[in-house]
Amino acid sequence: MPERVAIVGIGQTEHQYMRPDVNHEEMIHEAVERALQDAEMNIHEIDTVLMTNMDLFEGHYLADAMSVDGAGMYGRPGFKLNTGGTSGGTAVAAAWHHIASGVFETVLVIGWQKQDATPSIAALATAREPFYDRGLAAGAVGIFASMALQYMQEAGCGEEPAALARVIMADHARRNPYSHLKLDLTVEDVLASRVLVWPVRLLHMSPTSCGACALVLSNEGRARRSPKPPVWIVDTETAHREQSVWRGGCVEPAPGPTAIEVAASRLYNRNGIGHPSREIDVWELYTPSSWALLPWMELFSICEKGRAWRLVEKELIRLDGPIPIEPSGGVVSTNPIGASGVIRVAEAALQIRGEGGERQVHKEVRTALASAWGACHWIVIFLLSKDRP
Amino acid sequence: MPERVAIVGIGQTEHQYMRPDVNHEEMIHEAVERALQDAEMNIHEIDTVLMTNMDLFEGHYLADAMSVDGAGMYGRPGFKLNTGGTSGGTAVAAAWHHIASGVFETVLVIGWQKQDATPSIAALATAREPFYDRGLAAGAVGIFASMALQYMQEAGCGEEPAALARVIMADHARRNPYSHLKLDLTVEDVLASRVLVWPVRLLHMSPTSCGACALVLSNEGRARRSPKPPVWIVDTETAHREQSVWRGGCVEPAPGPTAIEVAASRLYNRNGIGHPSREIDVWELYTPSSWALLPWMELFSICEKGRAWRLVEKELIRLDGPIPIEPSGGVVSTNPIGASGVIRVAEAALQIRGEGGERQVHKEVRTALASAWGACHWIVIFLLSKDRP
Amino acid sequence: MDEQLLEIIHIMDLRYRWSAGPHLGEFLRGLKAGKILANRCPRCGRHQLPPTPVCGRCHVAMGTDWVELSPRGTVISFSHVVDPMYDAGIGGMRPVPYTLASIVLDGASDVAFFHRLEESTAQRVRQGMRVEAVFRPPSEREGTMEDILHFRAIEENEKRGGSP
Amino acid sequence: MDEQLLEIIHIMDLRYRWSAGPHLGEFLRGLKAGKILANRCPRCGRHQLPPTPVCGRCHVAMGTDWVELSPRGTVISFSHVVDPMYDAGIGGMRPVPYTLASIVLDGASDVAFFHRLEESTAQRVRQGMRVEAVFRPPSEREGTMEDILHFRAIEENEKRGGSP
Ligand SMILES: [Zn+2]
Ligand SMILES: [Zn+2]
Repeated sequence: MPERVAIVGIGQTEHQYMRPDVNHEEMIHEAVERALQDAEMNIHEIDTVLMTNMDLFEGHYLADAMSVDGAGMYGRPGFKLNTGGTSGGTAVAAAWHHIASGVFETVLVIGWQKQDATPSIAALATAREPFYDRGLAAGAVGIFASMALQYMQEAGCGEEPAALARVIMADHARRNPYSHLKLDLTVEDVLASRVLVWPVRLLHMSPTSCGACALVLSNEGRARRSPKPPVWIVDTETAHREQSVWRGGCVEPAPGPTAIEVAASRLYNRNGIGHPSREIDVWELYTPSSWALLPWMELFSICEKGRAWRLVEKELIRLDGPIPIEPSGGVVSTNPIGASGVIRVAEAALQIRGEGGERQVHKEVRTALASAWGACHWIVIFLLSKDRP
Repeated sequence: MPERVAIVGIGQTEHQYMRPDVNHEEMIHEAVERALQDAEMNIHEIDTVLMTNMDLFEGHYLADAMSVDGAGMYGRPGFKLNTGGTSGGTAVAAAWHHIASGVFETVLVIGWQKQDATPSIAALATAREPFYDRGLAAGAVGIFASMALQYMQEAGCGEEPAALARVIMADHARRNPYSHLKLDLTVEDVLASRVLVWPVRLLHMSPTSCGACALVLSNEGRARRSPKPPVWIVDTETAHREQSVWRGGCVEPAPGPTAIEVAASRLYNRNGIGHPSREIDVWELYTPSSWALLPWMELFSICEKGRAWRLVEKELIRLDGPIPIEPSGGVVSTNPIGASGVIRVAEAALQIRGEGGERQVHKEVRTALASAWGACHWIVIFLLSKDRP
Repeated sequence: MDEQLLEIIHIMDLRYRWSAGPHLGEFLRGLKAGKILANRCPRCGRHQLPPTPVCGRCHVAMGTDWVELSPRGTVISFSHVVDPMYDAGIGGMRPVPYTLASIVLDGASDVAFFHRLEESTAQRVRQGMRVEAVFRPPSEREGTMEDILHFRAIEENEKRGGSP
Repeated sequence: MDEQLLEIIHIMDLRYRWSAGPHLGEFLRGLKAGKILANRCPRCGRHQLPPTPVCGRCHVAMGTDWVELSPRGTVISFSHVVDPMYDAGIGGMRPVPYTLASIVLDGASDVAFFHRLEESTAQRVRQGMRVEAVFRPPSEREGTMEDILHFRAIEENEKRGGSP
C-alpha cells in the first residue's frame, strides 16, 4: 500500500510573453516562495526538489545548476527532468512516486520556462533525425492539423467548434489573473486569424510564455499539519507510443488505441470510474491547440465518439456548465512549456480547494482530472480528489 | 535489506576516434549485443533499459528516441540520464537502485558517445552562465591544471610523476584490444607534448572517442542462472559539491573536504575497509588527466597525503604492481564520455572475472573499486567483489 | 528602466557531423539511384523505413533482405503548411505554402513514408488519394531526401513514370 | 568506401537572448561604473558574487545591502591557458596565451572572483600574490565582465589606482 500523496502548497508566477525584468533563477524563486508561503512551510522542511524544464530551449546546458539558490535546491537531493511537452506532468508524477514510496515526506516540484530567451521552434528542430526528416517538418502545429483534419472528416463538423472552444478558453483566461493571454475573442476573430497548417489557425495555438509553477507535495502525516485542506493526488498514469510510431518522421500507419485512451482507461478502471463526465467535476486537459480538445474529449471518454463538437457547440464546457474544461484558460492561453504540466495540476487543485476566484467553476468540485501531453503522443494524467483516498 | 546486485553481462565496442562507418544506433547496438551474448540472455529477459549520453554533444535533442531499436528499448520502460562526466557512473548507480529496490530483476545499462559528430568543447561552453563567465573559461583542462599546480606545490614534486603515470596508462592501454589510444610513450614524449593549460600537456589529457559500453545487471535470483560467475556490486556512493561551490565561474575559496574524500570515506566505513590499498585489489579511477591521478590517489586514501607521486615513481601502479590502477589504460586512453563511467565498472568487473586477457593484473583480484568523475567535482564510486556480499 | 538594459551577444559556431551508417546509407544511395529501399526483419518480416540495424520488436539484426518499394502509394494523412516553419536544412524559415503527406507505399502497408506533395496534387488531396514519387533527374540527385522532388497524384490506370 | 560517403550540411541559426535580471544586472551596471558589487544575505551575512536573488543556505531574499568590494585581492589559484580554447563570446577560438586566476577580494573572504591576469603579472604569479583590478576607461565600458581589462600585481604599499 503506497503512502497517500497530497498537494499542500501551490504557487505560480503571473505568466507573460517576456520577463526581461528577471533572470530565470529570479523567476523560479517567485513561484517557489509563493508555494512555500501557501503551505506555510520553509525550505528546510523540504526533503527533495524536482525541477523540470526543456533546457535546450534556454540555451543553457545546466539550467538547474544555475538556479540552485532560487530553486531551494541548495544542499538537498533532487534532479531536473525533461520529457518534452509532458515535462511538468512527469515531474509531478515523479514527485508522487517519491512520496508514495515512503522514502520522502515532502517534495517541492518546480516547472518553468523562460521563452523570451529562446528560439524554441528552431531548437526543437534538433529533435528530428538529421538525414531523414529535418527538412520535412510541419512542427507541433502539423500534429494538430492532422488531428483536426481527421476529426472533421470522422465527426462531420466544420471549423466553428474548435473556434468556439478557443473563445471559451479565452473567456476563462480573462478570469485568471495568472494567465498570459487574456483575449476577448469571437468565433469570427478566431476564423479570421491566419492559417498556420490547415485548418489550424494562429488563434488555435498556444503562445510562447515565460513563467514558473511550484507545488509542495507531502505524505498524509505531514498533510495533517497543513493549514489548508490537502488536495489528494489519488492516482497517476503515464502512457506514450514514442517507440512504436516515431523515428524521425517515420510512423507506422493507423496506430491502434491512442496513448490517451490507454492511460485514461487504466486510470478509470483502477479507480472504479464508470462515467467520467459525471464522476469527474472539472478537467484541465493540456490542450496545446483548441483543435486537440475535440478528439481528446472523446479519447478521455468525456463523451462518445463524434459527439465532442456538439457539447462544445452547446457551450457545456464553460465554468457554469456541467463539464467545465480548462477553467484556467488552458495551454492555449498560457504556455511556459516546462511549467505547463505543473500548472494543470495546480489549477485543478485550486478548483478543489475552491480558490479559483473568478475562474472557479460554479458547481461543487470534489474530483478533478489534470493531464500533460507532448511528443510523442505522450500523456501523463492525474486524478485529484477533495476526499482522502 | 536491499536485493543483492550482480553484473552478469559485459559488452563494449572497440573505441575509436572516428566511427563514420556506423550511426549512433548501430554503434550502441554493437555493445548491447555483446553484453547480451556475454550474459546468454535475450532482450526479452530485460526488464528496463537505462541509457546515458551527453545529448548536447550529439546535436540531437532526443538521441534516445532515435536509437530505440538498436538499444533494445522497444516496448520497455527506461530513461536516458545525463550528469556530465559522471553520466556512466550515475547510470550504473541508478541501475543498482532499480535492482536493490526489488522492483526490477534485470537492467540493461548503456553508455555511449559518438564524438566524431560533435564540437564537444564548444557545446560544453553553453554550460556556463552567459553574462558572468562564458568569456572566461579554461575548460576542463583548467580544472586539472589547478589540481596539478596545487599538487606540485603541496607535495613538492615536479612534472615527471604525472608523465610517468601517463606512460604506464599507455602501456596498459596497448594490452587492451578495446582501447582507443594505444600509444608507446616515454616520459620524454609526454614532457615534449605541447602545453594546454600549464602544467597540463596534450598527452596528459583524455582523447575524444566514439564508443559504447553495455552492462546487464541482475538480482541474486537471476544471477544464479548466469553462465559466468556474477560480479557483485557490493555498494555505491555519490557525492558532489555542485550547489556549494559553482555558479557559473563562482567558487567559494578553499572548499573543505572534497567530494572524493566524502564519498570514499562513506563507502569505506560502511564496508569496514580500513586499509584501502590492501583490501582493494584493483582500481579503475576515471582519471581524465594523468595529473588527476596523483591527488586522487591520496583523496581515495590509497596512500598518505603527498605520497602518491612516490608510489608512481616506483611504478607500483602497474599491472604487476601491488596497487594496480587503470589496468584498462584509463580515460586518458579512451573517452567516449557517456560510456566512460560504464567502462570503468565493466573493466573492474572483467578483472574480477579474470577476463582481462593481456591487461589482467597479475595478483588475484577479489575486490575492485570503480569510479566516475565529472563536473562539478561530482563523484560516483562502486565497490565490486567476487564474493557475494 | 532603459539604462538597465544591457545586451550581450554570444555567437556560437557549432559544427556537427553525423554518420548515416550502413543502413540509412543504403537507403540514401537508393534515392540517388531513383529507388525507395526498405529493409526487413528476417524474423517477423516487418519493413523498416527509414532502414534500421535492428528490428525493435524481435531485436534481431536486420538481414540483407533489401526491398525496393513501389514509388506509388496511398495518402493516409497530410498537412498544408501555410505559415513559414523553421528548416534546419537551410538555417532559416522555409518558403510556404507546401503540403506534407504520410504515404503508405504499395506492398509495404506496415510502414509510412513522409514527403511533400506537388502543388496541384496538394490542392485536391484527400485521404486515400493515389500518389507517386517524382524523382529529380539523376544528375541533380545527391543522396538526400531532396532527391525526391515530391509526390504527385496518379490515375489508377496511368503508366508509371513521370519526371518534373 | 568513397562512394558511400554522403555529406549533408545543416545550418542552424539559433538566437538566444538572456535577461540579466535585477541582481546580476546591478553587478554589471556596477562594472560600468568601475565597481565590483556583491550583495549579502541579511541573515548569515554571506557575500554572493555574482549576486543572486536568494541566499541558498538560508533561503531568504538577498537584501538591498549592496557592498562595493575592494578591487584588490589575493590570488588563490590560476591557470595559464596556452592552447586555444573555444570562446562562446566570439564564436571561435580565443587567442592565447592568457592566464586566469581565482582571486579573493579584500573584505570578502567567503567568495572568489575570476578574471584574467595582466601579462607580466601572469609570468610571476604564485598563490598569495596581491593583485588589483584594472578597469577599462569609462568610455569603453559596456556593462560586461570585459569592463575589467585584467588584474595586475601590486606592491602592498602601492597606492590604489592604475589605468591600462
Ligand atoms: Zn522483427
Ligand atoms: Zn544566508
